[in-house]
Amino acid sequence: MKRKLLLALLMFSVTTALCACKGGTDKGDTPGDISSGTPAVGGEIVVGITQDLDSLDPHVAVAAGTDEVLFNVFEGLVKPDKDGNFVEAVAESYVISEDAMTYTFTLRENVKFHNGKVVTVEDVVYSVKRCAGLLDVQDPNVLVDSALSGAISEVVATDAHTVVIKLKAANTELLPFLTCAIIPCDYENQATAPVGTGPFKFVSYAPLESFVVEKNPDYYGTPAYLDKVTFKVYANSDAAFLELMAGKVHVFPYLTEEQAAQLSQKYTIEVGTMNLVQAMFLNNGVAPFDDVRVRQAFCHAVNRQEILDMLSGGRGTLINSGMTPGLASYYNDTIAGYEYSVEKAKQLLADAGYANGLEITLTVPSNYQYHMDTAQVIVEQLKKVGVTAKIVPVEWATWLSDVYKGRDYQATVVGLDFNLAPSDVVKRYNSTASNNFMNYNNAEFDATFAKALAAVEEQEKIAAYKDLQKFLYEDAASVYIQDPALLTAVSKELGGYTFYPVYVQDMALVYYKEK
Amino acid sequence: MKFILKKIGTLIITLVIISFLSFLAFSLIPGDAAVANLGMDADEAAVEALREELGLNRPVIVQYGDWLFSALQGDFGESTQYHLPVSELVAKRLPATITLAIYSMIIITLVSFPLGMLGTKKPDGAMDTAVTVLSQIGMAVPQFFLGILLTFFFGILLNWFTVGGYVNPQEDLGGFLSFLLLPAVAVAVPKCATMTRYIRNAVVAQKKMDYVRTARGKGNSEKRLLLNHVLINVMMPVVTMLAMMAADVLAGSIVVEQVFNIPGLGRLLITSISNRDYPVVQAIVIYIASTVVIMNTLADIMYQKLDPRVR
Amino acid sequence: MPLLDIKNLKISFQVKKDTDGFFTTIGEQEVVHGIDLYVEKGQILGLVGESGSGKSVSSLSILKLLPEDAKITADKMEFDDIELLSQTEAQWQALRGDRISMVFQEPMTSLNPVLTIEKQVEEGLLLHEEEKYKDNKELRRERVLAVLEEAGLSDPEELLKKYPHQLSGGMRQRVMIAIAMINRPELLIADEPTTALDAATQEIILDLLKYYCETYKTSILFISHDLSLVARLCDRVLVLKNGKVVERGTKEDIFYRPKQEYTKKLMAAATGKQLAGVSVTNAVPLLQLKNATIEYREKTFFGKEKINTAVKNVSFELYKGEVLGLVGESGSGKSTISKALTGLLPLTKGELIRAEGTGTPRMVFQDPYGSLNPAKKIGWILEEPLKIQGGYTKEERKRLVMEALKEVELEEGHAKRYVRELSGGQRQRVAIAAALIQKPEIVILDEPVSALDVTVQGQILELLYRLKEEHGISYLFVSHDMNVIRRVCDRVIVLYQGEIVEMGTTTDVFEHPEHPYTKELLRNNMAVH
Amino acid sequence: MKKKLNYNLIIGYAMIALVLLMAVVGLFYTPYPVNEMNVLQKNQPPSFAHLFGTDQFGRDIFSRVMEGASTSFFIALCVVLVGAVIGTFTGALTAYFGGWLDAVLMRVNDVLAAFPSVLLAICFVAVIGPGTYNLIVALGIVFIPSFTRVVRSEVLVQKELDYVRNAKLMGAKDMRILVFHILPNIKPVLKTSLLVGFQNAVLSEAGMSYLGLGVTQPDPSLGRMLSEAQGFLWNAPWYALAPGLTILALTLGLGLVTAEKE
Repeated sequence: MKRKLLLALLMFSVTTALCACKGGTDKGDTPGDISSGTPAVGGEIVVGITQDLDSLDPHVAVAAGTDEVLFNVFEGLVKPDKDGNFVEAVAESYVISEDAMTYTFTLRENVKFHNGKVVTVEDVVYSVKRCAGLLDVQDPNVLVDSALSGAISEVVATDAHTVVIKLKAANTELLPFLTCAIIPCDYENQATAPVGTGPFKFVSYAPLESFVVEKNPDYYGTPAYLDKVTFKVYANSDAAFLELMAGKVHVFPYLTEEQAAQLSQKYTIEVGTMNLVQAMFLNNGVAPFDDVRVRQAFCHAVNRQEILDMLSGGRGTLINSGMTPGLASYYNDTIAGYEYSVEKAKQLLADAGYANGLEITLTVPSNYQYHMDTAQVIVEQLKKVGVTAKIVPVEWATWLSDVYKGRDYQATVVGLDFNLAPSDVVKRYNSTASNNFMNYNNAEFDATFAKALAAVEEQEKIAAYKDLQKFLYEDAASVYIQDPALLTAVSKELGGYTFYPVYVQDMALVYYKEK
Repeated sequence: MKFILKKIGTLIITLVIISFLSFLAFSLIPGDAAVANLGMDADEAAVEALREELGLNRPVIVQYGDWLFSALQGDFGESTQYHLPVSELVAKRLPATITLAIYSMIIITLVSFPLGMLGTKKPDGAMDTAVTVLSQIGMAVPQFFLGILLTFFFGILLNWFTVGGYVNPQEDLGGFLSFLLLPAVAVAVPKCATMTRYIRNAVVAQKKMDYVRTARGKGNSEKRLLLNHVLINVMMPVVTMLAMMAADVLAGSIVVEQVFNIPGLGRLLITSISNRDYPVVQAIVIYIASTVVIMNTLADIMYQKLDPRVR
Repeated sequence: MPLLDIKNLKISFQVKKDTDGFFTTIGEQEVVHGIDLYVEKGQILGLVGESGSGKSVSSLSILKLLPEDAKITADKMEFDDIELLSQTEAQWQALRGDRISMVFQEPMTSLNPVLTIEKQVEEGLLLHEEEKYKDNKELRRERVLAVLEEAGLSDPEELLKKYPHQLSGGMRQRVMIAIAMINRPELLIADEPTTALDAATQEIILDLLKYYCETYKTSILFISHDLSLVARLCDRVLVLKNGKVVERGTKEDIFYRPKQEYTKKLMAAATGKQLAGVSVTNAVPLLQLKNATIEYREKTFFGKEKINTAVKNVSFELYKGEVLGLVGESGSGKSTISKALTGLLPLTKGELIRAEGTGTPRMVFQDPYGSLNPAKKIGWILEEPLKIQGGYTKEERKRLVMEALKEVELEEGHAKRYVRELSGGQRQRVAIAAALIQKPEIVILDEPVSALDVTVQGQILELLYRLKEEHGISYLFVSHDMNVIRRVCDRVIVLYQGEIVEMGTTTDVFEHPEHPYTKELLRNNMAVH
Repeated sequence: MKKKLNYNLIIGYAMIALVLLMAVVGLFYTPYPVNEMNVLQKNQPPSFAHLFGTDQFGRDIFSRVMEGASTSFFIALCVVLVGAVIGTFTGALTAYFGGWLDAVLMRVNDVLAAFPSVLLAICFVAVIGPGTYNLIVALGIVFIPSFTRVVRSEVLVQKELDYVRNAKLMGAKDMRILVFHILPNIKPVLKTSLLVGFQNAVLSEAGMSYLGLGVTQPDPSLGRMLSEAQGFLWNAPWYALAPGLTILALTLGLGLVTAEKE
């Protein structure tokens, strides 16, 4: 899987996306399992998506919305399961060496691509190298995963079933990145007729209309129940909502609170979380946010619960630092968070010399309606502590160049997604990280992060990551808000819909209930 | 014949100018497709490589020359967003938009003629006033608001059609056509109103002409007068106006496609603008521009053919 | 028993007036106040009057061709014993074009521009004798060709497929007459049928009407503002003024023994009192045009040049204090010459010499409405030349404006009015005042009275004469109207197709015309005498 | 003499006045702060407290419509002014002086004028990006051709009239003739064009904002409000009605007045 900032929906959409669950749901222990009916084999369904696929080539695709769909067609050496573990997929087993310098994968026998060709070690080497940018002739469209390209020194096939990946430095967290799709090495039409190894195979794609897949009968694992799944592209959740009302869509994952309320007659509303760190990110490098007291004041001034109440009917998981509960054991649940307090905020501002108020600019990507809405709520809340915030809506490309790359901003509201590796969540806070757009700078943090990365011992790693979260909280690196709720409508005829801690729609588990 | 050749000559020059200007405009925009394409953490070298591949580093005029050369062969480049040939993307969108446009034109023609003539028997009479007020409302209502109202009444209150339930014409032609009816109404109403008003005014004006008095003096009945004398005179400017209206109808469908969630050219245009998918935007702009210019030329030629006075 | 007998005809219209935007005031205005008239079989009745006299409205009422808001009442309105006013619409339709027909003033607009001549001529047959003609194309065509030929159109076959705009004005009017006559109506109403035509064509149309009257005993109601035409054609004449009959009688009665003041005035205006007479000798010319040729160049799309010679090798002089007439039909080059004299148009060849101390000539145009800025008040319009000239204080300018108004017999209050609030005669007075305010030596009068009613014409001509006498101005008087020219000009130049064909003192030209074109012009215009 | 009320004109002016009143008052006073949110008052139907109800954030729709109306007025006014001033300028000059510049400008102008305004504006915004001021620039440019065309054709007619010839004879300079003699005479035509242009500008602004290419959040705009409201059509139809009817009242009022003035 690749990293990307959540590129969720098209410009009119009401919510952003990315999913995760793990404790984020209302249903407790078995969050994804709606089941209760007996699975029937066969049938066709329509799944609504609000972001069109940006490419059918899994190594070229950037958008989270694309991975969400292609998950059904492609698999890596390993793939994530619903609990956030990495289970063997194309690989039958793997071994990580003691020094964490080599990963050895043994391939599963007779795994077939959708075009009938058996998966060979050449395919695996080609695929991993392509993702890591190690091919001699590299297609410039391929998004090279820096986590792989930075870590891998060599990918070799030692025999017909074994692939060895050698690293430049010790790294125990590479597995989440080896979910990158295994594709045939000699196949050239990946962008138009993708071929993978997943439980569904590609049928057709009409840009801005639909992406259709059908059951892969030769799948090595548990075969899918459904015969055919149509991912239908909607301009926005409003458009999809109208068709949901008409009963034309079976599964749709990005409902607004109001929409969900109206659909409850016809659909089961599944609640997950987006596995996303939504925050008002502050530029620690410029005034007034170079003063920790101002940052803390803002943390006190923002009423996070009200944001939840306003935008998602109270649903969503509040977060107190830069990590979400989806990361399980690495998540530091002992941090209490800044309480909502107008007085404290005012006091802190006064201490910092802003007793008479303060004016700031919030640069927000206008295509993310959910973040725009959040920003609007925040602006109103800040008024109460004497802060006048002005929203400057910018286009996504401008946001990327000015805010993310140029770091020319005061504050912004977005959601950041990440791979299931804990390092992926926090490494941007490293003072030297190229994507440290908050300009966060804490030497102690840097040292602890280095320690966490190098740690081979799990407990040591966990402790280090928990400390890192604490630094972010204490320094009030940003105003962390929530991991937003993900409301999904699932037809009452269906069972097996499952939330993943990553952004996927796994259709292999979905079935029609036996009548 | 010479006239037609001259018109076609001007048409080609105009198209070249339009395409160059739009090409130039899009090349001036900061923030290019390479950055948008590779996402937030892509490294500089990769962006540079992609830029190189997309040919974004060459002088505009060279890029334009290249583009024009391929465009003439029907190749409008590749969408930076979908990595598909632009012509293919556009071709897929065309049926919905064209059907919508034709539908609207039919509605405009069918409704505006009778409605326009309805009140002219007694100008400023009750019927005339009713038609005038109706057409004023029609001209004033924004197409998207009308679309929303239609959605609300027919889709939600009466449940006569599935809101947002666009059907692919290949799957179900009947469903496709019946779904497009309401959007077509939304596109057509303002133009219909303009047309009705135009026809009404033209008929009233023509009826005051001397030749009408002559025709009446010959013993023509009011009906014959209207059909044999007035209408043919009103027809000529109206037909040309209808041809020119095609452009407005296209513009209207861009907005209405958004309202009714129709995967047509308009939605592709709006989406591509937000994705900074310039090859697509470029192609659509030029496509629409060509349609507009061609329709206008056609209108000119038609007028030339129809009206004996300028023949 | 007259064919048409009308007693006490009254016609009124609804008038809408936008008083203050939110209210529309609707009132009724009577324009015809009880007219009696009758037409005997085979007789031609002339209806004479100036604009607003109600002559056209009355004639249109006979066929009920007035707008819907017109209210027509009459004690009696009988056509061949049919009471017209009680007819149903269908009965009217049966009468129109079959038993009563009409010919209108402007043949271009009165013909349907987009239908062929054949379609328009044959329509009368289809409307009134449908059974006979509907399925018989040959018969229909035969009739159409015959009626066109009878109307004096030499090559009727050729005409059938043509459209009105492809014909000349005279041909169109003949087609109109053919349309009117195709069903041999008993009554033909001709509403100013020759006004839009040039002198030569007028004559032919009159002859044609006479021919129909004599051949088919068609009664004709002939409406005109031009007494000379009526005199030549009609048996009996009705003089109308402001919707009332002023005088009625035979042609001889009206022309030789007019009883009413108004009729006499009309006659006087038509014949004209001599205003010229200052003989100019040995004076230095104020203005000299030597061998002037003027060409218009048009560039076509492909860069070819089209040259149009409007004036060819013209020379003349204008002396101090004289009135020089410039006569010719439209297209003869009159306007081109007057534009050239003012410097608005350059000479292609030749020269224009002005005597020392002579300024640019000023102009008075035919249509005072177009020549005076409609968006400005009279005071502003008169003041403007002084402002441009400069050198006056505001008070001086105001004083000069007031003087100028007085000079042209207008009141000071007129300075605060807009052009549209004045009558035609008053407008032309303002135009004259504007031309004279800078005290020019030369004034070019371009058809200054053509747009005015005859009685007003006389007043303006007298004003011009007085001003000339008082200020010693020279006029170049451009006109197509020989009557007017004769009244006011000392010398006359006759232009034909851009060339001078005759030049001399007024007496010489009028008494002893040499060029055939001049003779033709005189014959058509002077018929009354 | 009977007096008849001109209902069209009265109703037209009344509608414009109503919206104008809302817009002007909205500049100084709104019943609630425009952006004030209230969790407890989300999606309320119209009531005495909230005349037009509330939106998904519990904001008072009436207040937002007032503010949106002033935005619409402001933008439309600017757009029409930009179009009219530049259009009159180029139209009058090219028509009066003619020559090759006239030929070239008119060619360009004809092409531009043939395009529906929303379409052209979309193209411009695609290049310069959305936002209130960009929208004014884009629509302003788009509105130039129509004014140029009207003014040009009118000046072409006027300059052939005798009063202009008369002025030339008096020795008036070209610019004086253009400004003091001709321009006052195209005022009536210009007035109607301004009214028609204003109506078009209101419609275009609303359309662009609806498409998300116009006024950007969080500034309230009637068009944007409608696009937001569309998602609540099922449970809060009044949300769409309020801004929609406000636009309609304004455009219809303008249309009625224009029709009467023509």
